[in-house]
Amino acid sequence: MKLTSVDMLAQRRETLVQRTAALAREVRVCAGTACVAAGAGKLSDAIQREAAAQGLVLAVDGDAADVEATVRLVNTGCQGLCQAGPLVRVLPQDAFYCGVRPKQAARLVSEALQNNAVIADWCAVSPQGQRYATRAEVPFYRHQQPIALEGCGAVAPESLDDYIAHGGFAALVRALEMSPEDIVQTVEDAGLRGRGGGGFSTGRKWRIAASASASERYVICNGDEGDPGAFMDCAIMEGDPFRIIEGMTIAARAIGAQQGFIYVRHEYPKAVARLDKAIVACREAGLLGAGILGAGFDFDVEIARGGGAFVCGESTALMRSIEGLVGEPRANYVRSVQEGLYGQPTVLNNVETFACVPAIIARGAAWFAATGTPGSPGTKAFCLVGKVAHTGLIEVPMGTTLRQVIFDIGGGVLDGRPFKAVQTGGPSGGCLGEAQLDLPVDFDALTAAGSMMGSGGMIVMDDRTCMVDVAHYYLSFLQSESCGRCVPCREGVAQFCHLLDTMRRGTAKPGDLDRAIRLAQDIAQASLCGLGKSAPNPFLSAVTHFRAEFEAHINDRTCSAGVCRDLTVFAIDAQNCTGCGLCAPACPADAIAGAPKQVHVIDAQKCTGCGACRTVCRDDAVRALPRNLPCN
Amino acid sequence: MRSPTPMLIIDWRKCIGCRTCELACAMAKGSPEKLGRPRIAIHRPDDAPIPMTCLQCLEAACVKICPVGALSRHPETGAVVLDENRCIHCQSCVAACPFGHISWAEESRTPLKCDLCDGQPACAKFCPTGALTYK
Amino acid sequence: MPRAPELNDIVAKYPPGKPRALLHLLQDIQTAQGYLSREAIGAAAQHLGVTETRAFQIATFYKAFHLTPRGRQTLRICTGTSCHIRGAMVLADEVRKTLGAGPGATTADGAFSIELVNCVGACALAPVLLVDGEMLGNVHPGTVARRLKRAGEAP
Amino acid sequence: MQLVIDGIPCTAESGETILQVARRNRIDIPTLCHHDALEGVGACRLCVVAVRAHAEAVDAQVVASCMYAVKDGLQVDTATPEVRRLRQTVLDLLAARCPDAPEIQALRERMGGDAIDYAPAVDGSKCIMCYRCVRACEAIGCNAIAAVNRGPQKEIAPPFFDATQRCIGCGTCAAICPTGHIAVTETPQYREIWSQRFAMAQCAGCGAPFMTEATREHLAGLGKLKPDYFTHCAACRQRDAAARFVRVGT
Repeated sequence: MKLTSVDMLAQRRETLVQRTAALAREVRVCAGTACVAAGAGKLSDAIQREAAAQGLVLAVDGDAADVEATVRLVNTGCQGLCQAGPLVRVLPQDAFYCGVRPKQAARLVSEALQNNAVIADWCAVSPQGQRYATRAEVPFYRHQQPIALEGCGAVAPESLDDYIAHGGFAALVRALEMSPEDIVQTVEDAGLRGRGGGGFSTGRKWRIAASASASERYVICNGDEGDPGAFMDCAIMEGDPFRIIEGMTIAARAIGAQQGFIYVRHEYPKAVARLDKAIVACREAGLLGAGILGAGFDFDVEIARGGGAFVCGESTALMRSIEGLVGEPRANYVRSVQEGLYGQPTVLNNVETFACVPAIIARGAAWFAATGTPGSPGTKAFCLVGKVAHTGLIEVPMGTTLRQVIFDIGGGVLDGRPFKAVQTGGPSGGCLGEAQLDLPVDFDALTAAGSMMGSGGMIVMDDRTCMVDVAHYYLSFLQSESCGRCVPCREGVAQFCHLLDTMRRGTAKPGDLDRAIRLAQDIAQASLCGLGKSAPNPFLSAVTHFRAEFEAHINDRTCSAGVCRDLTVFAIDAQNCTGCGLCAPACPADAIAGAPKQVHVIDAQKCTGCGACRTVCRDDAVRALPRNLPCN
Repeated sequence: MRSPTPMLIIDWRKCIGCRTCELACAMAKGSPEKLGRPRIAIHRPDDAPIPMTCLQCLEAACVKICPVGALSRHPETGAVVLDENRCIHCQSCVAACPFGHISWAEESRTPLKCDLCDGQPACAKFCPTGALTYK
Repeated sequence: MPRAPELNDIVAKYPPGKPRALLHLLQDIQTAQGYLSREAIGAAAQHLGVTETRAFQIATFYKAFHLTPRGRQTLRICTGTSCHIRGAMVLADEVRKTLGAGPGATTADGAFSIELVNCVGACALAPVLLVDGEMLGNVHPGTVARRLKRAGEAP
Repeated sequence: MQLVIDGIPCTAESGETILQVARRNRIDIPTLCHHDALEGVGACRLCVVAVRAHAEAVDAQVVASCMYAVKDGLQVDTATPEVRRLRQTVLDLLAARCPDAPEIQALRERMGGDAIDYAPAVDGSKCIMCYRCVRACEAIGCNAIAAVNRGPQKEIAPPFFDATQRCIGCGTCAAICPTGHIAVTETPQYREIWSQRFAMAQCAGCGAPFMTEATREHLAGLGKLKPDYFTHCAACRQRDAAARFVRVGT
């Protein structure tokens, strides 16, 4: 049904809210990537089968029309605690269950949905044995404050009605009442900074685009989340696609654009499908296209699929890619906000930034600016991953310390091992050590410490992570992702990678560290685009905080983390070995011998140093030892 | 239409085929150590010597065909001159001249054509008989 | 040859002479045919009015494209940071050992094409393997063979 | 507008690059990928200079002078120690990539800086990826070659690394290549380039090969020239013109 006026939208919302209110309960099954991999799809099917068998009428997803229904089942986007999926949340009690299997559906339906009970023995338990009756009590969620992720994990991602029922497009209505200048001013006053990396003021960007003289303007949403170890934008695109469209439409209204593009990387097929559906639904409802909500304002959105190139996250490369060209950046001496897509003024923000916009317009600049730090207002979504106990998607107020994020929300390092480093900002960011743990997450604080906010990957590393290996990992990633246009990035990063590889292999020469540092500085200075200029960051920050480790690799040819294979052999600590037999089959080199219940032994000659045995050992019985390479 | 700038005029009846013009051009286009390649040549159809060099056509085919605008008319001398820094060595101009007045120097990969020596053509200066004049 | 009409059908979905659609059209062809044949790139280029040179350039620049036929199933090893520090490269070795083919190759029987991919966005489940889009999370070296076998049997 | 390069006040037009203004004022900035006739790509980064927004500005930014449009009051330094070091690094990296390109080695020696020998490329070619050939081919209207693949694997090639109808064998790419990377084989009958063989057109007058048949067709196809231009080599055309000249004159 086409909504031809603001009033029609309000009526529609009223009807939907009444219908939802008539339902007694709502069960939200997480259908995020990780939960689906853990069997969330089968769980959702099982719940529906069980409900039918037990005579409970369910309204599924956006389908609230069935008046018989008393319980609603929503397959939501990512609910956050990915590691413990499939996740189930039951409202209004706010009961929260982890790792629910399809065979548990019968009990879920009969107890939680039919009888309104909280299934106590399924609730999450603290290490001290305390049961969390509600989700809000769970430490992982307790310290969070969602704004961009507000709808992700709550709304039915494929239902426009559900988005509207949750207050969707109310911000657009506000924006239509405001002058474009007022919208820009509100975003500027809120202090929203681009969540994609640099942290440029979104309001200022919009202002420049709005004031540039041109016949056409564009709004682009950058969903080319290329940082390995980050999936915030993916979660929002999959879990709350209408919010992105609303944010972009508000931006279009503010700068006077008629066409928008959402650039999504091809590794996210589900995000493409969801956004596609959302765009079609919005067009049909008159929320995109000519004369949005009967106002004299036209805007439409098209999806551009990326082709698997990290460099396309760079704004100028992304625009070339949308134009159907090879995604090579151009020298950034002309600002793309003035001369962007097809040479026209273009506002390019990432997914999370657009997801913040509706909240700012609906609730006002002051409300947004009240959260976070003066320099970085609002919240920031992170993917808390790596060697951390609770991995997942989180959103915290700016200014929260790394320690709070990793220990209070993340539950500390995996398996209780010692914390070593945390990497933020992906391949353009840096590694921070123990001494930086009390740093607040804030654009300027992280940059000052030699890392950066980036798009929001936060990778926790323990003592079994080698910083030389991590630096090499990022540099080899950047080497294969360099577009290859300019010499410093194409040749320099490759040489740099080679230098780090010699360190990993124990063939580096004294002085190589200084050479690498000089090369890093030169690449940063001379490269054509931001990708090349920031390429050395992971290395430079690692050297700043873990210099001794690099020196040990070069001078002593030892890898204390036991990661660099050429420098490491593994041995079994007889004291700890229980003879469980897990390690022997895991060894790719067949280097482990031992009878069941007997202490196992690793043949040092055969050991390739891969560490598979240590990965699988549950008794902390595998030790990494220096390989004692012959002198070269 | 009379050209506002001086022109190199060839009166072949006065040519005695001494080839001084070729030598003068080679010297002007070369260095003291090494002669350059002359942009003028004496041909002998029907045995009569005739000096042939670029006519600096007003509607020059070479200028029209150059894909990068490396050939243009000099504002003062009126000569069609090559900007060697712009030349991409495609030889289109060599192909385009209907009179074959642009030759190709393989060693330097450049087209060779008369540029009227910046308004002081050496060939005319040294022609002993007045077959070549610049006025 | 059933392939030719199929190619024409995909190409015909796009308005002719719209170079911007090149990336999309090539993606659609690859989804349908598994890879980009020379013929397909040529047809796409001609239809959209771009040179074959540019189409080939695009097809080799973006990692999403394959220029050679693929195995019946694609095994992707995620090499995102989280997977890396949780042992993705050990998994890659194990895959090579199990299937006899490593990243970038197709197994001799044509069952699997193996690739390393950048982050697939399932960092919480690291390390991750994807078999034709089905995600296997928290894979450890000892279980690669079993889990691949099970995934391979899936319809 | 006015700017200062190495202490020399220079006048410039809006839209000009630092390189253009510097060269006009006889200030040397080395370049590899730059070509006056071709659109800038900023690939080699040899032409980097340090710029400051105005005379009092302290913070200098390193930019590629071939791409950076001049601004009024800009202060440019073309040879600070940092700029020299960056150029040295660029040449060191290219020397490692192209150990057999004497042009690069010569430039490197000319810089006379503190050179570092990086690991030489295993299968080093002479291609420095300056894109001059690609851009020249585009200027001619052929678009027969492009940079394919990406990152360190990037190379210049015709589509599918194979013979292509788009190539006319004109040889411009080889002629404009600063390092002589593009191989051309010439015989009186054919020219071979990019592993593709092109028949030579023989001059109807002297029989000498003078361009490829495909180039002849391409030029005729441009519609700018009469087809009968292309039957004779330049020397024969001049000879014929001389004969006509004589006849008209008598």
